[in-house]
Amino acid sequence: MVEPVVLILAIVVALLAALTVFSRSPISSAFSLVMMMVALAGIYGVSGAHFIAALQAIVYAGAIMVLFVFSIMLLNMNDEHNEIRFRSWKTVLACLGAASVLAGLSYAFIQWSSEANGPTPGIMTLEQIRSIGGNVVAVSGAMFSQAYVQFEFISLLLLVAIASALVLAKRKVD
Amino acid sequence: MNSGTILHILSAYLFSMGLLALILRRNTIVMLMGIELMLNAVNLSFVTFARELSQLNGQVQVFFIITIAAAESAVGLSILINVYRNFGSIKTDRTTVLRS
Amino acid sequence: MSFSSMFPMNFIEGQQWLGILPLFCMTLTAIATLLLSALRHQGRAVAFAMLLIGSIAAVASTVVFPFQDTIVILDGVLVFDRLSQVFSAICVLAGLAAALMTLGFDEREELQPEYFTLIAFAVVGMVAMVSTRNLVFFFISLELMSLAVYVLVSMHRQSPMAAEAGLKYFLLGGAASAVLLYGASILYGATGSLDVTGIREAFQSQWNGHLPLLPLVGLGLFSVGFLFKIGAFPFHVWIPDVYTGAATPVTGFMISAVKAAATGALLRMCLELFVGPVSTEPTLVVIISAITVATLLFGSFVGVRQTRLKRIFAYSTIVHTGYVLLGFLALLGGGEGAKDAASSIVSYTIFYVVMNLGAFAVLTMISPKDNDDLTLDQLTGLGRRRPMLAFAMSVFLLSMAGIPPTAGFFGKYYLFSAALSSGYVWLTIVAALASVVSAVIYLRPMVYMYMKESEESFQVVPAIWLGSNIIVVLSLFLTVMMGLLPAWFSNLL
Amino acid sequence: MSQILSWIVLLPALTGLLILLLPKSLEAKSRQIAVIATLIVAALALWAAQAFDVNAADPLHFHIRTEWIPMLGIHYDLALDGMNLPLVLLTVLLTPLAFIGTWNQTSGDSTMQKRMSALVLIMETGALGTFLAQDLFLFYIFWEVILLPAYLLIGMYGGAERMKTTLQFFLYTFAGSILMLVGIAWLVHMQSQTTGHPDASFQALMNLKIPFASSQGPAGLFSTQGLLFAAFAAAFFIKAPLVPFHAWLPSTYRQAPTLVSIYLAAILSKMGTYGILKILIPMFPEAAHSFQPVLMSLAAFGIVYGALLAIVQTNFKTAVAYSSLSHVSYILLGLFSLKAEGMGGALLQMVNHGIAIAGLFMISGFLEKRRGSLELKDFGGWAPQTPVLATGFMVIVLSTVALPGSGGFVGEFAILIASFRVNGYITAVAATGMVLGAVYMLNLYQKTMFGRYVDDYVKKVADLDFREIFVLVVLGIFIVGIGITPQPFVAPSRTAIEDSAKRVSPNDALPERQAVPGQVSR
Amino acid sequence: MNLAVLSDLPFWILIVPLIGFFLNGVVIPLASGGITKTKPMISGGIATLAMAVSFVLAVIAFTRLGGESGALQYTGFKWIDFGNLSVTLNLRIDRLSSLMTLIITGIGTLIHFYSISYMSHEKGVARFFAYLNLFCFAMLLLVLSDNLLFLFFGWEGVGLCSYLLISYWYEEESNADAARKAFLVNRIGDLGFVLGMCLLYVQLGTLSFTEMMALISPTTSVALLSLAAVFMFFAATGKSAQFPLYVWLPDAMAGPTPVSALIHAATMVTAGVYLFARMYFLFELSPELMTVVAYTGALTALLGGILALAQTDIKKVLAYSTVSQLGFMFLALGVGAYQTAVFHLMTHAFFKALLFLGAGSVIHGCDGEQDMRRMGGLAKAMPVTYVTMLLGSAAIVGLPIFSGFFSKDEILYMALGAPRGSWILFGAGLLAAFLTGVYTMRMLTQTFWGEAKAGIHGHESSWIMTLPLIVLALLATFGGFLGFPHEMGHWFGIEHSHLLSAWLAPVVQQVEIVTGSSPMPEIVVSILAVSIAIFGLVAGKTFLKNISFETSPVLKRLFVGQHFMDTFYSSCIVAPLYWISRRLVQTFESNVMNNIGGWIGVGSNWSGERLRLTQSGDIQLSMLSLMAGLAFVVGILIFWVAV
Repeated sequence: MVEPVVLILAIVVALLAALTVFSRSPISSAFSLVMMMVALAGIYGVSGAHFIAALQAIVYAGAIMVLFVFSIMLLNMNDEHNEIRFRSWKTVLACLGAASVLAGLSYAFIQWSSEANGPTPGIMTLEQIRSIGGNVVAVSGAMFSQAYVQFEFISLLLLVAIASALVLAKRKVD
Repeated sequence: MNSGTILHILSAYLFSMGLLALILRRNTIVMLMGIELMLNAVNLSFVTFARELSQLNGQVQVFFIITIAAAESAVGLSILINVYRNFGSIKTDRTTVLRS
Repeated sequence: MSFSSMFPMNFIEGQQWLGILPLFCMTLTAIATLLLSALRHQGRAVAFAMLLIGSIAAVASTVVFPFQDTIVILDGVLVFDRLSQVFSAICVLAGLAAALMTLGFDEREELQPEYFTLIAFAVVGMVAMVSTRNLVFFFISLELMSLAVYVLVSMHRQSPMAAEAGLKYFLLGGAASAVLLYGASILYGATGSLDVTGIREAFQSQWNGHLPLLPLVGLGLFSVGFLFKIGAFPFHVWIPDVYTGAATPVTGFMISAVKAAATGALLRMCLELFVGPVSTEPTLVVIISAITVATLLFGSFVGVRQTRLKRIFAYSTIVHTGYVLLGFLALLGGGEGAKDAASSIVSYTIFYVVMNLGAFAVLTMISPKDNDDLTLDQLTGLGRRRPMLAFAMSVFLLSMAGIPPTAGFFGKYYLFSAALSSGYVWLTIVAALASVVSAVIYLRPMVYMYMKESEESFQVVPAIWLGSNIIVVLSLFLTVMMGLLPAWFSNLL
Repeated sequence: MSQILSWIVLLPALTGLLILLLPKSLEAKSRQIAVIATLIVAALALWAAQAFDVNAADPLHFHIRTEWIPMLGIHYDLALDGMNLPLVLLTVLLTPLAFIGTWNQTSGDSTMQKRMSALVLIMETGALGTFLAQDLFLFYIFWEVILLPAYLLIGMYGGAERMKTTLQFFLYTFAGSILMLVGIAWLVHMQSQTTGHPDASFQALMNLKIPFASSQGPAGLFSTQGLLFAAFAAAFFIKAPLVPFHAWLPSTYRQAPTLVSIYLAAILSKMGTYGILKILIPMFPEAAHSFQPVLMSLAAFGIVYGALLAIVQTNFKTAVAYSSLSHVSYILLGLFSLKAEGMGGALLQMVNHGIAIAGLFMISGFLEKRRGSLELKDFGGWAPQTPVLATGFMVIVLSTVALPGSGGFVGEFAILIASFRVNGYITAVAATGMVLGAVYMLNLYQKTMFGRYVDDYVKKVADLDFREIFVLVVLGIFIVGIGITPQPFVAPSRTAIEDSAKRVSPNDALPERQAVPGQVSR
Repeated sequence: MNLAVLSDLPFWILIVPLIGFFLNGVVIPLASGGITKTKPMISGGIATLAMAVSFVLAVIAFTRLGGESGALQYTGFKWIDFGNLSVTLNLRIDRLSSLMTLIITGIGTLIHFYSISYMSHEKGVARFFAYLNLFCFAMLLLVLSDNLLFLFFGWEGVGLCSYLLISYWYEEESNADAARKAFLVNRIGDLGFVLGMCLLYVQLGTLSFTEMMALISPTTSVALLSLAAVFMFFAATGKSAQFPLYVWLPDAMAGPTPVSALIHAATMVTAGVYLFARMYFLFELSPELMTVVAYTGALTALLGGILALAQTDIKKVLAYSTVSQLGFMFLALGVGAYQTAVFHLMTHAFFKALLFLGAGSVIHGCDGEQDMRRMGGLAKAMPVTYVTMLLGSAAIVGLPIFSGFFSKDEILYMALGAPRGSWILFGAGLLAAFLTGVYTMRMLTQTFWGEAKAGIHGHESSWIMTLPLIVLALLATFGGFLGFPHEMGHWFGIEHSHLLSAWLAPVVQQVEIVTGSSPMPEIVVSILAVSIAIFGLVAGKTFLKNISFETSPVLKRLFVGQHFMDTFYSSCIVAPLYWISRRLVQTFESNVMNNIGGWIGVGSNWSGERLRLTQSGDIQLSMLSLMAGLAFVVGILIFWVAV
């Protein structure tokens, strides 16, 4: 059974994703991507992952995409147009490949939906989460009890990002 | 077919679209977006699986992945700027000096 | 059910700190170098000194506290055992070596002092990579390493080649990481666990080893990410360009440390997932066999045609990936050969790292300013101009070609032996024949060094840098020692 | 003295490394040092040979066995036995002779000479180690040690096409040996499966029962033993070489500098034939039996083929190269007869061929040094000017054409007898090599020594100097000595080879012998 | 003389020439400062002395043997003992060996002596005498060996010395060619020897004559042994210059004349006959083969005679004459008259050595001229040579009381009377005898009689050369009485008048002609033969005097110069061989056997072309490759699980 909201959002996401890939200018790609992420946040919300949905909207659609758009403007790239050559054998091959990957994965997922020996579900049903104070509380609880090493490590990643900006984007000091 | 499966297929679709962007587009920034698409596919997959499995673990991972995606795009954009400085363009067909 | 019982706090305590020590040392080093490299004067020297101290501390902590028991932190987010110690030590030392061989080079090429920071961060990522069972933590550490290396590749700022290489590496690497992560998510969905041990238990308890499609696909996608990192055909595409474009010491770092880390992580995954009661999926074996053969043949035949040194080493590394894959096949074959296979992979990796570091130290010294894309012609007459350097280079090349009594030979023999023990006769024969073809790759530089007459216009005056010299001498010594007494270096697990 | 074999094996290489490290001021002395080292090795080896006891209970003399790589069952395992004794002596004697005989021929400055001496010494270590090793893996290591110095020597000192040639040489031999490596790994694995602990020593591996498809013909090739046989054969046949694996040979022998040609033809090819004798036949007896007709046919074909090609060559060295091909095929014919006398004859023939081909290449060196060319059209009428050279050349020619009384005859006779016991037709084909061999050798001799001289150049040609005469005299003494009294040269290897023959041809009754063969005088 | 020394006699007979060889080959050149500075008197003296000592020892051995029918045995050493191969070097003098030894050392001494003068103008004669001594050593080894293997040593050794001596004047390319031809043709024969020897060893397990004789019985596998006999016969045709392998002998005349006398007339070429006599027990196993041998001998005798007629070179005439006489011997062997063959071997050694030495004297006297057409009237200038040559001619033609008369008549008688004999063989023998007369007379006429030609002024040779001539002339004249036929001996009341036959009887078989079984008695045969020979002489002097093959193109092509067998060999064997070899070099070696480096190059070029796209550095393509790999992995997995 498919929830209609999910279905609609899924269709929207799919369309926007296609737009991202195939639209003419980078800026419209970027905007399609932002829209898609927002729609995706909707899906997350519907799925009960409220914290992630918020994060998706704030970090992705907010921060990251602003960075993208900013870069596009900065590097003055918007005058460059979509360069996909649809007649090219590479394009055909790429589409075929993508289609086969999609088909393969979908086949696997569909087959999976009828898998009898799947893993036993955990205890964190939506009700249970609601009972302990909602999704944000639950996720943070899980994160900081079980996954704090990862959390710490992410900070290192961000440090590398800073270093990279220092190294690459900084104007040369003469 | 339930909504979980639909979402899985959607994630597979996003994943393929990301790949397609990487292959078809010559504009590096759009290629970066392709990578973001793929990471989003992963996120969707994690969230959906987390719901199916009634676990929180998946959602926790999504948090990390989003952060990594941020860091990655930061690095990616610095690389882009570096390329732009060297070549005056970020289209892949203009940024080739490496040929065998 | 209370909140705290639902989310029990797992503290790191007691002996666990001992295990985490190398990682901790490297992390501190990385942060410290980041801060210190901002010093206006002597930034490089201080940063390098910091890296040196930190690395030595990290390696010392693995050497001083060797343990046979496995230390598991947070359900396998961090795992410390012989394997992680060995590979941590390899990666730390390789990182240190790469830093060492950059001394002199970085000043001439005006690399920023953050170079050492990035090396340190990459090493942190590597150490974490080989010490985890958790798929997402693995991804995080992989990304940590990769991001640092992307930047390292690009940071030769005056060089468009480096910029392009960085871009390529970033885009392809990003895609590959995404594929890997997607595989991880599918595995998570199919088994309910992100932990390799959990996944293995699920494989065993749910399907008794006969996997349905989805987990298989997850495994497949996950493997693709790995195969990309170690550079197997057809996921090798980034290797020639990136290795050529990056500054020579960076290439040396990638070819040794990055590869070792990926190999170590893959080894851990395979050991934890497959060895033992869980029989290996025949499908995976077929796929990896095909990829192994393709990698070996492709690397050998295409490598023969190259004329640029770093490209030559790039294709050489593809061939070596093929050999390592042979070892992994032996591992997947299970049975009695598995232990030998693991040992053989470890020893091969060590040998491989040592000889490549040596070779790249030589390359660093002979690369001319502002253009370190060396061609074979530039080697002409090296045997006369710098006989010792040429000799060392020859030893490294021969080791890569697998000629006794060098390390590479024994490594290859051990791999072949393991593969045969698991019954891969024909594959081994293909690998052997590929090594004949690939021998040409290594002989051609020797032809230029020793057999061609020197022409003035091609001469490159080798720089004399202490760090590179140290690496060359050490690698030379180790390459020969490992060839003569391989038993000392192959029983590390 | 318990480590005497280690000294014999390692001293040359150590000296070679020492020579490589010589400072510029001492470089000119490199060859003297090399010769002294080889002479010391020769003295040690002769001492060891003198102490060799044919009737000893343990056939392995001066046995050294130390664990080396325990997890793969690999030992540092050297011993002198009946089979390797003649070849060790051949090697230790030919090396100093090769140095002395080519004393004035090495080109290049003192650095180049230094490197050449060092590399040749390393080759000697490889050869001696190959012969003395009693562990398959160690055998392989030494086998490969040869490869690189040879590659470098040809590439650095060879003729105009040296780079192509040396690459080709390297690839052929490497292709063969890498397959052998796979075979070794497999064999040791099987051994470890059977007994529970790996052991790569010959003795352990000999006891292995390796499955073989009982049916005759090509099916056997794809059984385990057939594949192993093929893997080892690849290395040995290429090295020896057996036609059609000889494509590397002509150009390599021709392009290589004289010293290296001597080494390649006299010693390296013996490594291949020794491998067949020591490993291939006794370890894979059923396979050897099953492939015997093919192998003998190939050997006989090789005899004729090499000879035919030698006849029409216009270059001295190429002709010698093809003649070597033909003669090595004789050795192979003897080995593949799988009879004791055939294998013994082959072993003796290895020594003979080593001496004779070394002599021929020495002669080619002498000619080249004096003429600056080896094209036959540039030669003629040297005999009156250089009677000593002509005489020495004649002695070597006679051994090459297997004239009775020269060493060459003994081996060929034993080989033909053994081969005749297997197949008369093949032997008849092989025996035509006697005639064809005479054709090309006499051609060579006549075109260089006899007739009118081509131009006035010959009037300035000097006869051999003292060193060259010395070398030829020593070679000549061995040629004639073996030809007249071969028994002392074959007696030490008799037990070993007869044992080996019993393994492979159990139905072939050998004459009963006394436990202590008294008539064998040493 | 005590017994120990006596048993060493074979060894010393053998070794003394070897010592001579060593002295001349090494010591004297070293002592006189280079081989070119050696003196003929010293070198020749030493060589002759060595042969003389050997001869004396041979005579002692002969006398020792005279009393008993046994043999002198010298036990040597174990030559090889390995696996199933075991051979011991033993020397053995029995009656046949003793006879051969006497011939070799006796005639050898004379020829050595002769050579001192003949070679006196040469530079570096030590080489010549060394070779000559070495030859005698090898020939003695051939006849003294008690087994086939060491016989083969000698067999090949004489071939080598023949090679070395033919090419003695190696500055001339043609001499070297002739030497090589001799060696190679002999080698072809030796191929048969080796194969035969292998076959015998494999069959019998021994190579010793006595043991083989004991082992061979009618019950043994006759087929294979007969094959061995065929091989041996083939070997003998090479060494003894029988059809079709006789072609080397005329060319071998390129060597110095004493060499021709010793090697190519008296000793080496008779080795085949010796082999037959020694191994009659083997050959008698196969009567068919022996018939072939007889016919081959007859054919060779005829062919040699005809070819001798076509020659203008005095030595070539004698060479073909040798071929013809050897044919007689093989004819005798073929019909089973082994003793007769040995008898003819001996007489032939006497008179042919004489003729050659005489011819040498003539050549010497004419300053190296060998063409008979440019000679003439030398009888006055060279009386001793003339007279001795006359005696030798009488012997070869077979005039009564001369040695050739006895031996040749015996052969003709055997050819007719023996069980394997026939009228054809007899007729061929007679015809050959006729031809002998013709060419001998032709030679005498052209050389000694008639007018002296311009530019050739012969002069008599020194006593060193004429003395051996005289001795040999005596032998050639009276040597035949050793084989005085029994039948005629009866008339004179002598039992066992055939001394040689009596001597050889214990070791060499002889076919018995039962009284009455022969179509003609021996005396009739003799008369017929003598008549024919005299008719030949007359013909040679009269109507065949100016016979010339040059005038008829067919005959010229067949018999003169590169005659038909040479042409046959060069066009049917040598040329194809070279053609094949060149083809192999040009096609197979250089193209098909391309190098492995080339293959790798081809492979890498091919793959390089195919994989060029993946290396182009294009990110999009790299991505495509990545995705292709991904699709491959997923595809295989799905295929595997779903299908």
